[in-house]
Amino acid sequence: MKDATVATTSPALPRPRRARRLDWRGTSSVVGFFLAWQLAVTFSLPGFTDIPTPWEVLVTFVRDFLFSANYWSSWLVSFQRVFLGFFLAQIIGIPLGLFFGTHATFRALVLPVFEMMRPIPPLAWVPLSILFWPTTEASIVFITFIGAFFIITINVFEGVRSIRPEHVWLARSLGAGTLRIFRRIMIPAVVPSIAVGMTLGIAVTWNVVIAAEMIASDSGLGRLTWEGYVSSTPTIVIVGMISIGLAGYLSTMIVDWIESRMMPWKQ
Amino acid sequence: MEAVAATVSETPGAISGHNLSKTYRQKGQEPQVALADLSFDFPAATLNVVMGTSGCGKSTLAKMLAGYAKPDEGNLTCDGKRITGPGPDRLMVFQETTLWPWMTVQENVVFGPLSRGGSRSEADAAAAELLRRFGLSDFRDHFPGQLSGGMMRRAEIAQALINSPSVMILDEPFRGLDVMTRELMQEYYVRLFEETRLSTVFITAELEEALFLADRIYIMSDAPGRIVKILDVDLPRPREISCLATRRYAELEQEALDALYAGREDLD
Amino acid sequence: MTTTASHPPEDLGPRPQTGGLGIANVSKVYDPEGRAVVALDDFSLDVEAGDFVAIVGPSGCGKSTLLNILAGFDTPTSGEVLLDGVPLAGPDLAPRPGPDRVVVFQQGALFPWMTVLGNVTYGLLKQGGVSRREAEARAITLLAESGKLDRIADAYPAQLSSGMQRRVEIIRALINDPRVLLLDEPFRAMDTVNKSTMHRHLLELYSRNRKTIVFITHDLEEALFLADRVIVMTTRPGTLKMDIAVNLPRPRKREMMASDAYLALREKAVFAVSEEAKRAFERGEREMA
Amino acid sequence: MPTDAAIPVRTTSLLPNRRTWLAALGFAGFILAWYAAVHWSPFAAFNRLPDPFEVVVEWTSSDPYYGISIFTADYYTHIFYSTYRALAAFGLAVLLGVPLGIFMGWKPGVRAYAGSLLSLLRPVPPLAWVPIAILVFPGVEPAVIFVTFLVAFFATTMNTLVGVRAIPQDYYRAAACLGASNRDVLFDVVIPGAMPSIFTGLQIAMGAAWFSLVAGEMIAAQYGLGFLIWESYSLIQYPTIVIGMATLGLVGYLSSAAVRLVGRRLMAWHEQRLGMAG
Repeated sequence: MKDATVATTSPALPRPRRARRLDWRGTSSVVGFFLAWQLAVTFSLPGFTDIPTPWEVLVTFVRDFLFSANYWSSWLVSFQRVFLGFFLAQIIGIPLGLFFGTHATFRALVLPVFEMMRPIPPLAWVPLSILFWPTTEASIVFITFIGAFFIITINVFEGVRSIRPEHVWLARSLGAGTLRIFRRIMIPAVVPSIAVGMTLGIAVTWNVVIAAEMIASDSGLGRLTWEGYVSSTPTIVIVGMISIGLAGYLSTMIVDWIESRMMPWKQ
Repeated sequence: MEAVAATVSETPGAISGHNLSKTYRQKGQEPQVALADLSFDFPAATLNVVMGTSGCGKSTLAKMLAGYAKPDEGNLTCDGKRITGPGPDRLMVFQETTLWPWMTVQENVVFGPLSRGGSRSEADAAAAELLRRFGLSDFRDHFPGQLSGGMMRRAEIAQALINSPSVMILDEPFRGLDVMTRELMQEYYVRLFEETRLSTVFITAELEEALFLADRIYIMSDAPGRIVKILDVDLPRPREISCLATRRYAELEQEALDALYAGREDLD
Repeated sequence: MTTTASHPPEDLGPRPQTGGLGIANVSKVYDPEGRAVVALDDFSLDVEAGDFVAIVGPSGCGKSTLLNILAGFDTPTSGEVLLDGVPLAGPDLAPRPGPDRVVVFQQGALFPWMTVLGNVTYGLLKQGGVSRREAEARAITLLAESGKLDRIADAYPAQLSSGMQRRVEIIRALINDPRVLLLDEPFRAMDTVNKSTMHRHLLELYSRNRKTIVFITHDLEEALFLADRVIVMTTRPGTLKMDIAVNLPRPRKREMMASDAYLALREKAVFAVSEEAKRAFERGEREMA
Repeated sequence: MPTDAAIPVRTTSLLPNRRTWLAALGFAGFILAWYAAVHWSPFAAFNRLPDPFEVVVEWTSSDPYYGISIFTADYYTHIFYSTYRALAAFGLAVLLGVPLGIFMGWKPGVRAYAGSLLSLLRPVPPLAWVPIAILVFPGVEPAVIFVTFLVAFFATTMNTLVGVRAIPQDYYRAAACLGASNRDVLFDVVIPGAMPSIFTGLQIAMGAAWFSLVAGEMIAAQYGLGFLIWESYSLIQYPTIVIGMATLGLVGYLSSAAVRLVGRRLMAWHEQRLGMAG
């Protein structure tokens, strides 16, 4: 059952031990990247003819976006869609995963259908979602929900299955009832898997919201980037991409913070 | 824990097994016979050590005593009462630490009494006393992940003792520890036993550990496990490291090795 | 500190010409974040070619550091190691592991993705000068000689018991005809019966194909039963605490462990080792608190 | 020693045939619920959806109403385009990602340079690259493949890197003891040792490839299952949407299964280990 969940971002990159020296080499490669971009544009290599230089992007960003309410409202719209869909997925997915783990009959009945739907890429739901939901807003939130729902459910289900039997036996020997075992032993034991499911889920949700906004919305960071393309102003496209990158990074940090609150014993 | 060393008859925790047998049937694999027609008596207030190679069914026996596994045939009694399931009178320390990582040491220790409706203040007091005795007072609010192997084992023993079990079952408890901690934990448990005479069933695969701890060693044959020798270890108590260098120790060692090696000379 | 030259009775094979180890005043200092930790402090030991030496001590007594220096994984901060008179390790010598002193590792290091035959022939093929057919033939004979292990030549390590994996790993080392065999607590996680079976096999290999053996262990019984000489180390900093000559006849038998000679040796060593163990434990607990 | 005591509170392993019965019941229930929702429920939203039988009939009819069924050439053209793009992107990701992952894991120098660059680009959700890709690459095909490649590339590189760094140091030392040169260590220790992780990465990469391919096809392509799904929506051919989705799920699952199969074949030794301990 332990097959691959859709994880575009895999385990965190191991931090280099000798931070100081490596940073120098690390930064040099980042600087090299921007330099290469700059050169590609100035010598207008094939494909880079109408791409702006990093400097132009920066200037445009400060001039047109940094202080424009419209820009920051696209941040807000995208964040709302991501976190609404994401939390709905946790609220429904975690109990479902727990049920799969603890009720053999329920699992035998429902898991096969669940597994049949799981390989369908979330964005393939876009048309049906638009058809089904009254507003585009709801349809996009449904897509972000799908993005995170399958991942969290499977991770919680795996979490329940990998609970060490001894942890439950010992509690029963000490006289704990079924409810107390569920609350004080099984739920905390599953929390690390919930954390993994959330980390993978948030990354997927951002990917999904960007594409959904490009396809079917008139607002949000995805839309902003797409409009940059449609109006053939690549600078806006790059500003959009960098904003999406920052938003994705910020959400991962938020999820990491939530996880550290959930697992005080993990420090 | 100032229980005076009671005489054998008064102390609870006498275990006896009659014609126990157990076979594991796993889908797709042939059945594994763990125990076949095993009978024994573990007297109370005694450090009974069950010894055998890996796979001889000794862990299965331990789980049956704790009520985590049921025999296919035969029955198992503790102080005459049939063992039907887990209970606070028979508590087990597993090979791998089983402290709940998400609870502090204190919460781990008081979990038992609180689960059975005991008062919080009484449990906290008993826990404080035990943790002091086991040198863990300043780790009270630490999580198990922050403790060393030896400390986790001591916390687990405290977690069990607070429920005043009749029998302590230890399934190769010091196996995962580094050598140094293992020897000191062996000494630790021997002192604890000599002070409380708590009936103990100690499972191990190491002869030196068995000889150093045991009042009596039950040597089991390979699967299906049967008791092929009972060795009364008459080394003086309190047991000291020095007993390892005595002649009597060497004689007992030879006797045990002969039983362990019976019919195994042409091994692989 | 008593040092008596050890002269085990000569019923073993003849002493090999090579494998004489000279460890002179070796020290090793690590300084994690500036806190200088002396792992080995002025450690000296001379091992005659063909001797079986056991090094016993609690964790933190520098026995692994010593092994890493002998094997060429690490360099000493000061002092020197000579192999048959030729400098092997020194502060300014680049460490270079090689088939003349092969290590059998504590956690086991058979390549899981190679069959038993693949593992055993690996050394010969890498050093070159031997055709694959020739290497395999030698491997099969050596495997057959040590408990008919040729039957499992095509098995993968994961299919073998830990005892069998250990024996294959020793054969993988010995087939290269090393001058020194370095064993790093190889039988650590084994129970009594498997461990004594492994002892029998190791001693058989040693008597048939005598090599200098440096055997690192925490288990005093094992050291006394296997070795000609037992070196007891102090816990950090690691120095030589006691050098015990084990004059028991060979081949070693289980019954010898009840003999007066053995009991006398045990008497001497038991306190030395447990003393160091207690000191190391207190230091460990202090560091943890 | 497995035990028979119930492990988590109330799971008992059911007999195999009882499980298949329940699975069949589950599917039947799902189909029925779907049909009921479309036809008998009061919600207009549900009534707009195609019902299961409509979909199956269309999917399997020799003369499908909207022109897409298992008997029509177009159906297989779309599948071909999607599969070709996914495999091209996946192949590129393997060719570039695995070697980079291996050298990043094995040589700290490579890790220092490449590591920071990767962590700079990684937070940007790959689908955000679609507009740029279309601008930079000549034509739609390379743009869609590039975005799909990007997703698979990160997954492959990261898992390969983790695999190499998880190889116990003793294997390197054992090889050195036995006279292996640096090159030998690469082929005899690093690559085989990292294989299990590499294949985990490849499975994730294949799943990720299909995941992002759909978006690329919906936004910019003329052929492919993603395009088919979006176009059927615009042309109000609703059953074909579901056919497209189901086919995507099926082909995606089969390609991941293929990667698993190749992995199992290549790593017979790993299989034994799982078999023994499984």
